[in-house]
Amino acid sequence: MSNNKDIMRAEDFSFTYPGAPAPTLKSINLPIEKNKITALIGPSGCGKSTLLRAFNRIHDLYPGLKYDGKLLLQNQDGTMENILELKSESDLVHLRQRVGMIFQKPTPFPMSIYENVAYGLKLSGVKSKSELDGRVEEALKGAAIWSEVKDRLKDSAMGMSGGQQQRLCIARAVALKPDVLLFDEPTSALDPISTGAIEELVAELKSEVSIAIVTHNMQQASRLSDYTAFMYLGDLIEYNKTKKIFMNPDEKLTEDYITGRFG
Amino acid sequence: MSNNKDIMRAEDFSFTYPGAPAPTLKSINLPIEKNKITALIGPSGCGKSTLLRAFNRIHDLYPGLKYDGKLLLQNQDGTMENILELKSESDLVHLRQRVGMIFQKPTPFPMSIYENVAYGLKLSGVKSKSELDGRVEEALKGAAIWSEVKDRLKDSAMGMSGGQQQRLCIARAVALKPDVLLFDEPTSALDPISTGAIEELVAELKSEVSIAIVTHNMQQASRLSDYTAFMYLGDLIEYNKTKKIFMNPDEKLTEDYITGRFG
Amino acid sequence: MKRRLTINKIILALSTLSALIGMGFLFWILGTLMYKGLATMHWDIFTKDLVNGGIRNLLVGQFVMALIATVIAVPLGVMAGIYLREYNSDGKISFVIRNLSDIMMSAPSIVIGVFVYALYVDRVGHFGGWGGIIALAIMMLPIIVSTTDNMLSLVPKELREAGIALGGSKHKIILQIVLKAAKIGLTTGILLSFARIVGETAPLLFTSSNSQFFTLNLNEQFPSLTVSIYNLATYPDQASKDLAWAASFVLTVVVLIINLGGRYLTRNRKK
Amino acid sequence: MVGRFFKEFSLFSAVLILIILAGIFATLYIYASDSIHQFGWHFLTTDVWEVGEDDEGGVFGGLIPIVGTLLTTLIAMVIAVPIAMGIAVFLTEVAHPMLIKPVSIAIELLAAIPSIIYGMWGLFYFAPIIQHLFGGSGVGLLTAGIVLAIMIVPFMSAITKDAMNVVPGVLKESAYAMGATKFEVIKDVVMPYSKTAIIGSVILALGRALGETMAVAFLIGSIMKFPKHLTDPTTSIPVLLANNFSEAQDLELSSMFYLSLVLFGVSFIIISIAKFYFLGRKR
Amino acid sequence: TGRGASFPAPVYKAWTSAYNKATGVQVDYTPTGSGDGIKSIEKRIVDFAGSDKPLKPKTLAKHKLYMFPAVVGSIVLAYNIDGVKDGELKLSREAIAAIFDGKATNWDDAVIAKDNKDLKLPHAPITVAVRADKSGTTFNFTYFLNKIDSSFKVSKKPNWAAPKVVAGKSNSGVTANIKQIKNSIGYIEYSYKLKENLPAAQVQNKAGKFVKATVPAFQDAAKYAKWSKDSDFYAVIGDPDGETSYPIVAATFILLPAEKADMNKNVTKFFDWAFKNGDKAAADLGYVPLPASTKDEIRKYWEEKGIK
Ligand SMILES: Nc1ncnc2c1ncn2[C@@H]1O[C@H](COP(=O)(O)OP(=O)(O)OP(=O)(O)O)[C@@H](O)[C@H]1O
Ligand SMILES: Nc1ncnc2c1ncn2[C@@H]1O[C@H](COP(=O)(O)OP(=O)(O)OP(=O)(O)O)[C@@H](O)[C@H]1O
Ligand SMILES: [Mg+2]
Ligand SMILES: [Mg+2]
Repeated sequence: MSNNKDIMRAEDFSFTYPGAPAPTLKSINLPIEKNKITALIGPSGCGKSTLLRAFNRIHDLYPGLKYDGKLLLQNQDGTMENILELKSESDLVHLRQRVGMIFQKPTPFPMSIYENVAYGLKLSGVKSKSELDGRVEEALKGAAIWSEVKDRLKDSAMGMSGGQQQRLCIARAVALKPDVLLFDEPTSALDPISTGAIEELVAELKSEVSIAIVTHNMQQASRLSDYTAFMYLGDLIEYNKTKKIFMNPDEKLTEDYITGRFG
Repeated sequence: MSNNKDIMRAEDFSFTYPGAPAPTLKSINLPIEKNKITALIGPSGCGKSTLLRAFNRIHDLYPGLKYDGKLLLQNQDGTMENILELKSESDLVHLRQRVGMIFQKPTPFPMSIYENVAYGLKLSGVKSKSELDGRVEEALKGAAIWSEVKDRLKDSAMGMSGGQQQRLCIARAVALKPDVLLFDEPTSALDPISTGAIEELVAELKSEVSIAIVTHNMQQASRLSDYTAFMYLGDLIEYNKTKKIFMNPDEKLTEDYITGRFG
Repeated sequence: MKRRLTINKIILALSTLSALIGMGFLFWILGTLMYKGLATMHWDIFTKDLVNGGIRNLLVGQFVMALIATVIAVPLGVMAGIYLREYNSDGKISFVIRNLSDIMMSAPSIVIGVFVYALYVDRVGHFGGWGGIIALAIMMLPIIVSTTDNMLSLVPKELREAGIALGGSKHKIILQIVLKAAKIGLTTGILLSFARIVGETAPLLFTSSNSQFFTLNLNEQFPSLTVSIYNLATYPDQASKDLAWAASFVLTVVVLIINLGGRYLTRNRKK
Repeated sequence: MVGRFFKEFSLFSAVLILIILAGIFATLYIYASDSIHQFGWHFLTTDVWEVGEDDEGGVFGGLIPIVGTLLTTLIAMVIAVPIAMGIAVFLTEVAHPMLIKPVSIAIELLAAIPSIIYGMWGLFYFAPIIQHLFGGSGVGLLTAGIVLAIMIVPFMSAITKDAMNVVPGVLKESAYAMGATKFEVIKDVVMPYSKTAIIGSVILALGRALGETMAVAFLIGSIMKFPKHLTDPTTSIPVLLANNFSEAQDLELSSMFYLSLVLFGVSFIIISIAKFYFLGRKR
Repeated sequence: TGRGASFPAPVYKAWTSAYNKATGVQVDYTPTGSGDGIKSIEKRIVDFAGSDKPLKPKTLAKHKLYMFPAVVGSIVLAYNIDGVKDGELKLSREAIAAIFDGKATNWDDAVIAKDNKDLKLPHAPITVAVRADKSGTTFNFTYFLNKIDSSFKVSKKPNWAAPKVVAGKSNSGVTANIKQIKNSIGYIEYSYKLKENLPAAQVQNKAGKFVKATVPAFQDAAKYAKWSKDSDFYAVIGDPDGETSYPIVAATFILLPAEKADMNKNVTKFFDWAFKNGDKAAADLGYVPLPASTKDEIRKYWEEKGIK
């Protein structure tokens, strides 16, 4: 099952929270295809966020957790690297620059709009002012927010609306030119108009990055994604083309969930 | 419109919160019939709680509010008294003993189960231990909780389950033998089983007291009440027999609300 | 019924009365200070040293000690707070340190003075500004720890995760994002604790002691406003007492301004 | 690398608190050990404080300052607790909303005033009143106790107020709905509900009063004698230390350290009790 | 810097500021109490210490200290009784002892009244103002009391037997207490009486005469002091002979650490200057400058010790 369509891939991946009696994720096999959008759906508590957060090992912030199996990430040269084998902090930092993440609640840093975007770039080693300026602008344009903020780049990011903040966070991630972007319910805290803007943006982004997105909104999943994975109680129940999942799922459980019979 | 079926009646009643630019309740006319259950329904923020809380003038705890119109309460001799004219604290205390109230969240006092029920009785002047014992037992029986607590009357009320606490609160109110009981979403914080128990209890209580109940649960309103009042943005839109309201309301707004088209 | 209402009225009146008493004392104390302080205040006292009947050296001395103590206690306290909240939030050590630090916050200040006497004065053989600084820093440290701990706990965990997800290393995120997000609260806490130690007397009595002259040499006994107030107030001559009042007035004004400043900062944040 | 150092340094800073605390106990104990060996527990029950010839040796006992400390604290608490409760009740239940803010700020400002100011104000403005009313020299137990009370009231009322503010509004309302008066609601619902926090605040204030130096130093009279009357001067541990520590030597100095150790130990225990049993452990 | 006795503080303060004006050299003297001074110098916390209590040559040798007198002062019994003016109250030796050991508790007690037939002393309890800290003033005063009645212990901080006692920190604290408290009496240094204009009692001297607290009376007393450099000037001069001598006088001493020759030279330079130029200042403040012969003796002492 090795092909280089997949930018990332979970292979028999299991995950256990510290102190939890049983694994929260059980032997997951899931590809994230290059330049595609993969949606993760499932009832609350099934482990969607947990899986997503494993992809850039953000779990490692907290001590005592347990990984099993493999999480592969494709390198420039096409080889697949098991990111679970990364140990040193610098390797993790590097991984997280390649695999970006957007959270449910917008998380602007307490600094100016410009600084918010430049921050990640500075962390990744960009120093020259002119390069920073260029890439900040590029990223803000990429996140479709440039026109709204270009006159107030020096203002605090905390003063923006929720939707703007979320796009700023996307710009911040995009600026790093990551290979993969992970979205954890990026619109669930937003109003419908902001949601629309973000969805549009995500759809545009896929020409540049590969995307995994967790959502509770079936319409969003079906509108937006190319592939959909349905999870239930820590298991990956079904993975397939989005159309197939929504029109004619193989599993009864998937169908019940999608048609709103539970969850 | 004077008849002594009504234990309470709002006549052109308006109410303004301190500092609010406009009245929250606008010229409400609503009867609470004796030994009947009247349900108040309407979307969030329409003023249901505000109206309910006016019936025992609990609003008066906070300074600066404004009443207009009349709120009538039937006395023993059948005359109607405007409770908005009560001024002295002792009159208000007396009124609150006649018009009891149950809140959304159970509010057991930080004392023993026995004391919780005896408390109001003591306040109302009952002193003799044997009379207290008798009336506490009677009230706990009336609230269908006697069998569960009779062996631990001395235990703290804080240790009971939510549903038990709520029934305790009802017992506490019932012990005073009030004329009217006001319920503000008494079951919305409870599980379905406790909810069932409370509903049953309320239905039994109406042989002794007149009841007004605010609820967000349409099923509950239709199951439980004899009359239903639908409120919207501070206005009383429609008041009628519950059957009529749910089957064939006069107003379009009522129908939209009941069928879940908004709210 | 009647009795209940009467009791009610009496108790509520008593409670109002106690608030009035509290306010009364505040105004009495502040009024006295204003009256005595302003009456005895003249610009000369700010340009002369204690030998010549002024408080210039005392003000400078008091502030120098409090400032250096702050400079020492803030980084240590903030770092300790960071350890408690960021590195070992639920650990046993953190639990112990957190609570001990709180206890230390309420330790009698004179005992801190006695401790520093043994630690510093007795060892180096003489009083000195450093002794006062150490004592004040020890007093300040637990306050800063607790403030930092509390303020960091208010920073949403998502912000940290977002920083990490951008490829920041933990210490960078703490320094560049978490601390920044907690900045206002921290500043307020630091201001308030500064206001508290700048008015301390007991820890200075036998650590820095006092001096009539202007000095910035922290290795000798060091001028202190509060210790001087203590001495001056017990002098029989009116001039000394007047100076004590003027000094008290200045001290109180400074402390209250810093306090109100801190309050203002927090209030603005809440908006 | 930097991250590692940062973490180690933060750990060091945190452990520093433990080191200082242990250092205080150890240092006090070491410096007090002469006196401890000489007098043992009797130190706590002996009311003699006499330096020997030529400043060497002597007989020392801490009973007078210990009793003085306890008495001033007791007087302060007896006065302060009801007033602080009154203020807290006023601020949470009685005051018009417009008043709450300014009164709270005023009370908190009162807490921010340095204690030496209380001492000085007490000496010049309060002691004469006490002298006028009760005779004597003005300074003494009562004066010290009252001014101490004024000092701890704001602290206590602030914590109590916060505790009372946590009582859910509906809980109070449901008591009113039973026909309770305001006082009854406070007595039967608000107080029991916030009981532990209130007791905690009282104990914490007690710890403060025990260790307060400057306000008391001006006002207690600093005499090594048991007070016979409420208005008599006596001394307390912090005051004895403040006035005589720097002149003591040898065994007397060691005895002063002994007293410091006693004071520190007692306040440590008191504050721990307040923290662990009443205010809830901090997580 | 120096530290110690508060008894000579006013004159030292005058001398240090004048010296500062004249030479620009800062000499810092903190009046804390003789006990503190002695302790500070033994620990070498300060460059010199002031003490009202002379140390025995043996003690000096043990702590490697030098000592010389700086100035003579006197202790007065200041009081605050309505209607009784300065110098009007006469206190016999017996009366003083009675007041301070609590045998006389009221102002109209017979032992006091018998020498004050012309005064209307109130029937009011006596408040005795004493020192809260250890001090040389107390030492010298108790030395005098001990001369009257040997049951008094000579101490820098005795336990007073009088029933109503109020303690103040340093001379100024005691002075403040006397000023503030009606019907009080206390022992303070003469200059504090002078500055605050407190009334002070006539005191019965060894010769049995009542003597007012005046500078000539102190000077008369000082004449009887016997000082010699060979004993490091050790002498307590209280309760001297002579009909006109005021009995409660005391010399105050300077202590120097033997090993710090260089610093000591700075200190002696200051005192040398003060001996030459400070007599007037001292006299104005109510102190008695040392007789010229004593000053010469002190200079010789410095030379001998190599610290001049
Ligand atoms: N830090 C943690 N420690 C232990 N268990 C956790 C932790 N975080 C989450 N869990 C548990 O792991 C399971 C999966 O949680 P997760 O947040 O991944 O679900 P989810 O699918 O994202 O749900 P939602 O749709 O509500 O966000 C849940 O049962 C949850 O209780
Ligand atoms: N204390 C108050 N001061 C000012 N306005 C208030 C206050 N309490 C409620 N309101 C306003 O009064 C209106 C009616 O509130 P009320 O609580 O009566 O609504 P409700 O119908 O009970 O809503 P819900 O179903 O959410 O309980 C709302 O707009 C609310 O914002
Ligand atoms: Mg999730
Ligand atoms: Mg409501």
